[in-house]
Amino acid sequence: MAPSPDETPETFAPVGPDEATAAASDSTSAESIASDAESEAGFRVSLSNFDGPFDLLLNLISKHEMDITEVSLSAVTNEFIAYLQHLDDDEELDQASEFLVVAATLLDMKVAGLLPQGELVDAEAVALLEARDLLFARLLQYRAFKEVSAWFSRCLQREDRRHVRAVRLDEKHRTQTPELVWSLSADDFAALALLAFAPKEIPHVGLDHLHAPLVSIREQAAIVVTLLRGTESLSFRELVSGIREPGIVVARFISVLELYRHAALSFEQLEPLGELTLRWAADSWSDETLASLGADYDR
Amino acid sequence: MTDDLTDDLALPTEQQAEEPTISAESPLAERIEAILLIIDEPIGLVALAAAVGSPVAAVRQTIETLVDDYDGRGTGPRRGFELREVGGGWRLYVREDHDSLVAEFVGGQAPARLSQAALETLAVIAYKQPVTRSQVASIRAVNVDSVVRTLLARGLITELFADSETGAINYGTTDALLQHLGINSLDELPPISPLLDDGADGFDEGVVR
Amino acid sequence: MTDDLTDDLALPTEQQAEEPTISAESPLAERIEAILLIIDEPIGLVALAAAVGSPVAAVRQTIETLVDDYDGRGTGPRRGFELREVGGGWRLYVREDHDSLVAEFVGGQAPARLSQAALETLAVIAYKQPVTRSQVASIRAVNVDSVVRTLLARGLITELFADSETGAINYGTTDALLQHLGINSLDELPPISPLLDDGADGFDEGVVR
Repeated sequence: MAPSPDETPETFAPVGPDEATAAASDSTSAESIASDAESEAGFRVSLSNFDGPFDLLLNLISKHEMDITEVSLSAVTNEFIAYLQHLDDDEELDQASEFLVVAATLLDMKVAGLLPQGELVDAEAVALLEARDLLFARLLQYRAFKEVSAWFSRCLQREDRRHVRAVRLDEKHRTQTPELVWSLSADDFAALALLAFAPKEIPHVGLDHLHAPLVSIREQAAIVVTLLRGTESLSFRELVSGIREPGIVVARFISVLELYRHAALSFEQLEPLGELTLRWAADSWSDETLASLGADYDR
Repeated sequence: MTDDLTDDLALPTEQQAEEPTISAESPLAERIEAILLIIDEPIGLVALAAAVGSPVAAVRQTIETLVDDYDGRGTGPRRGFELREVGGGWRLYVREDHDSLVAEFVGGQAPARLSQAALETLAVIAYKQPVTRSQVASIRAVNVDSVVRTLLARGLITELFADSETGAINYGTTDALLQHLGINSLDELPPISPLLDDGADGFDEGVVR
Repeated sequence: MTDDLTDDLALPTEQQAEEPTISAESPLAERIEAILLIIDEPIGLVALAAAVGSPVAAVRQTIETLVDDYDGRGTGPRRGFELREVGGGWRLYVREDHDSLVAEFVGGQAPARLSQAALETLAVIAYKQPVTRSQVASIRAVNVDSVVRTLLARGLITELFADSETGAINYGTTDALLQHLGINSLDELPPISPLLDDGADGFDEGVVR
């Protein structure tokens, strides 16, 4: 799993361990890091110190003394993204998805904040509002639990010091206690021992060894070309009928987009989410074009 | 029980007269003390009443008398122990003033503190129970499997039931947690309800303009 | 502590003749009661004096006062428990008058089932014996004191010997456990050996992948 240095360019950029992406993101978040260094030189924390993305976000927000409900999230987005660069070992990558979800939402908000606001309410804006509300709500909820956990800690510590009477029964009364209900066989007992000796960190089965089979966009494009040339028009639904693997459907869709880029086909969609109708439109088509098609997606 | 007969008769009459002689001298107090001395978990009023064979109301009043008595508000001196209601029942504790003395005597290492992650997870489960592991994980936005295992091993939470559809296990807190917190019921948790009811939806009006 | 002042003065006056200075910090009687409340075995005067940090003579006298006190010969009511000297040490016992009450209470409890925590601790002791409490605690990553007490009381484990260096008590399982499991000797316990050699480390390879 550990990427060798020459493989790194394909690593997912925001969490990539390689210098290239680190340098790239550095430039975008340079100001925030620089201002960190000036204003609070001590604030250098490894990401593993944060217990999840909300913890990190909350920390960044409170560092700027902003109210969650009022917060200008674009101000903390850069820092949040910058911290994601510390997500650089396999184990952390496993837990990175929630960080990425939050980062994506933050980026959306930042972009929306930068763009001029029109009166127009489109679906995207509504979705963005919803995403923001959801993030606020979850963050507030998280903060509430985090705050109340301090009460738990105080009570537990206080009570830890207390001593309760817990003394064995006198011999004469012990014999009167009801017979013990025992239902374990020796094998059950051994299974229990296994559990008892197990490390308290639950071993979990990694999914690293599961790789989706690779799908070639070029191959799929060849199929699309063949199908379309043989007929006048075809809906996308027909184009993928009978295909069960999502990966192939996606690849076939991407190949349609690529062919459109090359003006090899045209498409028509009368209403949002409506039927997508494809037509072969190439004046001159050479199969050699296929060879370079989808090169952007090559690994 | 036959030799207690006189006590059994003597007691109710005293109570009928409302208070005056309910004094800790009452044999009911002695019987309650006998039970309190041998229990190894808190005993509720009803169970205690059944054990000593007296009405719950009388037991409640006698318990109150004993609490005062041990605290030095009765006829005798203050005691080195006290009677506390914790985790749904009554139990004898070393008086707080003497905890350090006792700690020194029994030695032993302080129990390991819960991590911040465990505390937060515990809080979520306490307020949201019954709750599944994945629900907790989504509130905390991190995987909570190993933390839940720690809390289970410590007996602070327990598996309540499996969801009939998904089979996901629902967790809740235990009476042992109440004891460890030194409270008598979940009602004594600090209120944070406004934030919990519905997560996302309720916030629209309140938070976003 | 200020409101203890009267107690402080009240109790030691009897002792003042012999030991004028003992009652300086907190009432000796309270400190003794605190220790008495938590001990399992009778405690000798010398050990008790060391525990509460007072001269043996003063402790002896205070013990006598407490005996009288609990028996109703002091200022307060008679107690449901008494302080008795047994085998050279002092310990709180349920007053004999209430033995039948206690017997009924104990016998009337629901048939006991061991908790998961108790079963796991028992399993650790069974496979690791002889083993000390702190060793068990470190394997279980929790404090096991009360669970060990339960297992002892249930006769499932027993104290084998004290470590010659540390004095820590080593525990092992009893024949009663073998009977419950339906086996004749510990050799018949199903082997789980790979785990025992190196604890956590060996586990990863064995179980994961």
